[in-house]
Amino acid sequence: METTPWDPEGAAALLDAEGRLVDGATLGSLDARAYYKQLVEARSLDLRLGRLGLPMWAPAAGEEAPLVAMARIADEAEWIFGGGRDAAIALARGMTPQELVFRVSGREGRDRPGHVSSTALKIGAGTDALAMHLAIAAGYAHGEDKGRAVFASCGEGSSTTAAFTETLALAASCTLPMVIVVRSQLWPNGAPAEAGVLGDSVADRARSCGLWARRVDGADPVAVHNTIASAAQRARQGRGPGVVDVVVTPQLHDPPAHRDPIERLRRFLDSRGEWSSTFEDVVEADIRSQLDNAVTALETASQSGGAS
Amino acid sequence: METTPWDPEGAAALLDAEGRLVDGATLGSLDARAYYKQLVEARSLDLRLGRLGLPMWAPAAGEEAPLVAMARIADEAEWIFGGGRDAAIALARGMTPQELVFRVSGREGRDRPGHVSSTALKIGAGTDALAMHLAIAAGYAHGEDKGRAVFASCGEGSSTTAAFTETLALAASCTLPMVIVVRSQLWPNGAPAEAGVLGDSVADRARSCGLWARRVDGADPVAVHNTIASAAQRARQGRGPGVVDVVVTPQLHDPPAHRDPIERLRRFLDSRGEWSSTFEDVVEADIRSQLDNAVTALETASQSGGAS
Amino acid sequence: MTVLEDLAARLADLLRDDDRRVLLGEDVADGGMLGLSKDVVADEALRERALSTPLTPTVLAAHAAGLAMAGRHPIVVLPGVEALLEGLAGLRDAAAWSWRSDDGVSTPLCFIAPCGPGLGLGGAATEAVEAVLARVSGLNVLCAGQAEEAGAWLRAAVEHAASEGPTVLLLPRTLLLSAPRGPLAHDLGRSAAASHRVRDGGRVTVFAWGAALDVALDAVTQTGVDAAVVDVGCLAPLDLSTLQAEARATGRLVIVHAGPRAGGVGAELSAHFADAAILHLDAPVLRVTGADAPVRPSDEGDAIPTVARVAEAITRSASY
Amino acid sequence: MTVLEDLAARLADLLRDDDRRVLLGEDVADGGMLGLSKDVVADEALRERALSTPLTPTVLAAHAAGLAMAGRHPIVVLPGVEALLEGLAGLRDAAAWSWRSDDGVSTPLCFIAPCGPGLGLGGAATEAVEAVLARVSGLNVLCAGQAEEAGAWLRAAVEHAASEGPTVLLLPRTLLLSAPRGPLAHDLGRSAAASHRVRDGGRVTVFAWGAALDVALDAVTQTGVDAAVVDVGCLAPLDLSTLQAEARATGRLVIVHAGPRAGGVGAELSAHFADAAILHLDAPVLRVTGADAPVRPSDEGDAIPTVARVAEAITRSASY
Ligand SMILES: Cc1ncc(C[n+]2csc(CCOP(=O)(O)OP(=O)(O)O)c2C)c(N)n1
Ligand SMILES: Cc1ncc(C[n+]2csc(CCOP(=O)(O)OP(=O)(O)O)c2C)c(N)n1
Ligand SMILES: [Mg+2]
Ligand SMILES: [Mg+2]
Repeated sequence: METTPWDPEGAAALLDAEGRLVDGATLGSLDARAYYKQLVEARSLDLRLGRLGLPMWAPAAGEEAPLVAMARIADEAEWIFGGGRDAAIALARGMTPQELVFRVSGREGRDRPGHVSSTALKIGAGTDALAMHLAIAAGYAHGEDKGRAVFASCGEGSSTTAAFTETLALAASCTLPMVIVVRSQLWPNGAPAEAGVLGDSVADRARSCGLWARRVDGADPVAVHNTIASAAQRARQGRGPGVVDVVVTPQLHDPPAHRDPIERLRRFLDSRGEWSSTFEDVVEADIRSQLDNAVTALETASQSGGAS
Repeated sequence: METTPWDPEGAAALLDAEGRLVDGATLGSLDARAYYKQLVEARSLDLRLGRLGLPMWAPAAGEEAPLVAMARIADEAEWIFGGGRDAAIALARGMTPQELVFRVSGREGRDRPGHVSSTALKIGAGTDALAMHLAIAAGYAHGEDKGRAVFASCGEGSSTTAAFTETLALAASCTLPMVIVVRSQLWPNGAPAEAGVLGDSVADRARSCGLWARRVDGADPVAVHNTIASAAQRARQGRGPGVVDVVVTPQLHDPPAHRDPIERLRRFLDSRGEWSSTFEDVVEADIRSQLDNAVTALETASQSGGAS
Repeated sequence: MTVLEDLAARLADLLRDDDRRVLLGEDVADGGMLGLSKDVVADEALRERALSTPLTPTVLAAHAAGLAMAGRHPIVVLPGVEALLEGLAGLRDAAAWSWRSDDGVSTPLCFIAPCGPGLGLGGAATEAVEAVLARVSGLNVLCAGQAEEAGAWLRAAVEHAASEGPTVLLLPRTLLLSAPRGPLAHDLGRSAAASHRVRDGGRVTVFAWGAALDVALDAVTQTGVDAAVVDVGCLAPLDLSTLQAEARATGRLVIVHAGPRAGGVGAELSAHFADAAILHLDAPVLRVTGADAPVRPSDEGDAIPTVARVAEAITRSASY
Repeated sequence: MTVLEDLAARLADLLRDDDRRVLLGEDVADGGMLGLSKDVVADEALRERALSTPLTPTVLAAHAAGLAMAGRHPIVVLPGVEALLEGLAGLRDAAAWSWRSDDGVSTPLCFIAPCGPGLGLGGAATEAVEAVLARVSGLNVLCAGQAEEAGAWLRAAVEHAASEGPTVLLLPRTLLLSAPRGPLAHDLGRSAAASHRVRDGGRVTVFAWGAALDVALDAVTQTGVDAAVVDVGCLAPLDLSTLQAEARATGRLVIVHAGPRAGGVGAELSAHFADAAILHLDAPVLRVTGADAPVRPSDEGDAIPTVARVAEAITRSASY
């Protein structure tokens, strides 16, 4: 396995670049094929939404694993507070493509375009103030019934803000049942100041506050899933908060193929004979037609004017 | 040397409990006797001010070493931004006891009672918002001429606030020539939530942001001085910011004698034949009479009414 | 019993009455800076609902909003209303949360906020932070004006938050530290949202609240003018219909409040009448407020208008 | 040349003219969210004065104040004025610093703040954050009202900060994204602190600023009423003496601004006249503002009053 500037340091993986399980690693109870399907759907969603021309749209391609994994791991009664690039959470939690498209475009609901919340699905969207949803999630965790975890996510840029660091302090000091998932974008050509890259990793910083913290490679959906699942388990057992720092590789920058989490999981499934191009084609065709229909419905509604 | 719950873990010291230099340690260029005199003066100041009945007065007894050390190390052109319990900085920087008493009581200047600022002496006082002076200090450091350090200080409770953590992010990411001195109070019977005790130490947290950080025992004035001096040297040489986490022992709680920084330095001087009770008496009598005169002047001014 | 002791007892009662209620604050587990949570902490059965936090001023309000979403009824004991300025961004998100989730999440969230001069620290105590809070969409702002009603306001505010959403109760420090003028009330006896005439009069109408209410009452007595005094009480949303009827009844309006004049809640009140009632008013709408420029901490009392200045305004208004 | 391109060029000029000036912001070294710093970054000689920071919204303003104390003249390029709400506590300390240090430290600190609707994101863009800022003691608040003057305001604001202390320049996004109505001005040709009559008229006086100024001008045209339109321009401190003369000249006043009505800068203006000039006014002081309730992001345009509503108010005022 050759290493490139694209390969993050100190980030754990269970699948190597070729999609093979590393020595001693197991899937656990993960249904890799079902997970794969959701990842493919998330990618299709992102590409379709990216064509809507939403204001300040931020693409999520390459960052799907932590989003879909949270949705798979959180049980129905548990809240997930997304924080940007997070439409895939709603899809994976079962929001219909039509409701999703209407909400994400701002046609339905009152969220900022690009954001989706739903009390029914227990999804909290971004706040006006950057990363303030983390503090709301902390409060929710503080008031949550025993045995449940609260999930919250943000990007690495947010990790220098008060909303992030004060939330870590609350989580540590009040032993909150929270799982904080940070999408740390990989900057192969050096990070700008606003990327908030300080020290070795966000996980390191969380650990120095006394928190359980892990850094995993976001190009490996298996490691992402299983690490978030461990954090959730700890939180539910009352063992306190966890931070999962996921090094994600935006596909926007055209990274090598093994940095694409979907391709990596595809290689894994393929090696086990669980993937076929037909399977892929069916999944893609299905989600795409649902999304096309949803967008058509949105356009019709917009032409007929008025708020829904 | 016996260890008690009063002895902090992982905090470096150059003088042991009996005031002996530990193996291999040296004073460097520190004038221990002059330093001792300033520490005694600082203690007298604190006791005298404590009797003025100022609103929300916070005593500094036991926390003098970092305050006096900053004043000794900063050269005339360098700013010090105090942040509570910091009147000793002004005294050690040369403010007359009378001006100090007038300012700290709110009779002169516009600072909150208990705080002292002076543009002439390059001392910035606390801000309305807790620890916000750290951010002002960071800005000052950002605009400061090359070769100069900026000093700023706060308590450990402040270390969970945005003002502290966002300042660390700025300092790390903009390589600011700052020396941040944290007075981490020792809680032998366990810290309350608001003490902001997270993880092993504030120094650890600063280090995880990529900052040079040291944790020293505030009961050892020599270690405090020399560590702050190292941080200042680095900052002046353009090698970036440093955090000195000083474990201080409030004398309010009646700790064992070796936890008093003044007593510890006294033992050191005594072992070298540089201390005598006459010396001590003269220093104390001198500062006390100056302070008494200053307080008398304050009372006279207050009786005659009107703002000065 | 002092006002602070009464408040501490009432706070414990509130927790006893409804176990969804929790106390949140930096040192509530130690009794709190003003001792407000000491009776809660003293009661074994309540103690675990005193939730202390580290110093996290920026996320304070957002954290409390999360607790409210989770079904708790947090009562946040602040060191002072100034703390909400540090947490303003989160407070705005907290106050918007219920509106924004179109399927109606409720956020029964109450902040107990000492305000104004009293401790000798100046700073924000000399400002009318209330005017900033009153502008936060979705936030209710209440203000106690009489020391003997402080405990009643506490209960009213917590209940108001349960029905109306995020609520700040301002408790002027001068009231907290004063001796009540009458017996302590445990029930406000009116809606927390309503303004309340505390003195009848036919020649001039005086609107006042908070630390300025007693000043206004004393000023009326001093002038001998037949003036009505209305405790505005609810600063957001303003009880405009009642207030308008009060103002029209005399056609002469004097507005009295602590803190600076420019941009205060008094400005909105006055502007309202400059539109809705200008043709019914027989005199300029006068505002008597605290100092409009920054005030040294040792002069923090200047943030409350003096009886003499208020009396002069009342006399002037009466003479038009 | 678009307004944004002009601003980028003017910003580079400002840095060339005085090497104490530095740009501060989250992404100024990359050209900035709206491209405002791109000409600075493109110039080798200026680039090192574009100081990028991590996302540190709480300390942003305090950090800038420290730079100012150290002798720099920071020009802080904000993603939006909303950022100052997150940094409000530090902004208050920054604005108080010069007053508090009794020996006169100066803080030549200027914030460039896009505001209001325009990007389709709603939220704080539908509010009048300006009213919160105008209450910060020691802070100057300026607001551009005409697209062609944006570059001139930029220079005026930076110079204002150098002489008067911390200054926020509000640049309505509708202006930034619009085509200028006339040739671009590089010099304001008047004091930044002064209000400015942009249309003469004898029957009604209209006060407006920011995104509402063009609306007011269009509304006057539509009504055919002989109305004067005044660009208030400086929202803190208000240019009250000139404004009072303008209001008295017609005795009829209509105040037009974006954002909610309650507690806006329009309230202080109206309240001022309800006291100082009530006996000289022949009609109610009308305020026409944006929506007073929260607005969905997709309806963010409702934060700016429509020409029709302003026209109606002008006609109503004229008919008293
Ligand atoms: C104070 C402030 N500055 C800038 C913005 C604009 N902004 C919105 S999201 C965002 C990126 C934050 O980075 P990160 O947390 O890594 O999230 P990502 O979008 O990369 O997933 C920025 C800069 C803002 N909302 N607030
Ligand atoms: C948001 C907020 N909460 C509470 C206070 C009151 N307060 C002032 S100083 C201080 C102690 C801060 O602790 P630390 O930083 O350790 O300073 P110390 O006084 O111990 O030196 C507190 C709680 C405040 N100023 N702001
Ligand atoms: Mg990012
Ligand atoms: Mg402390």
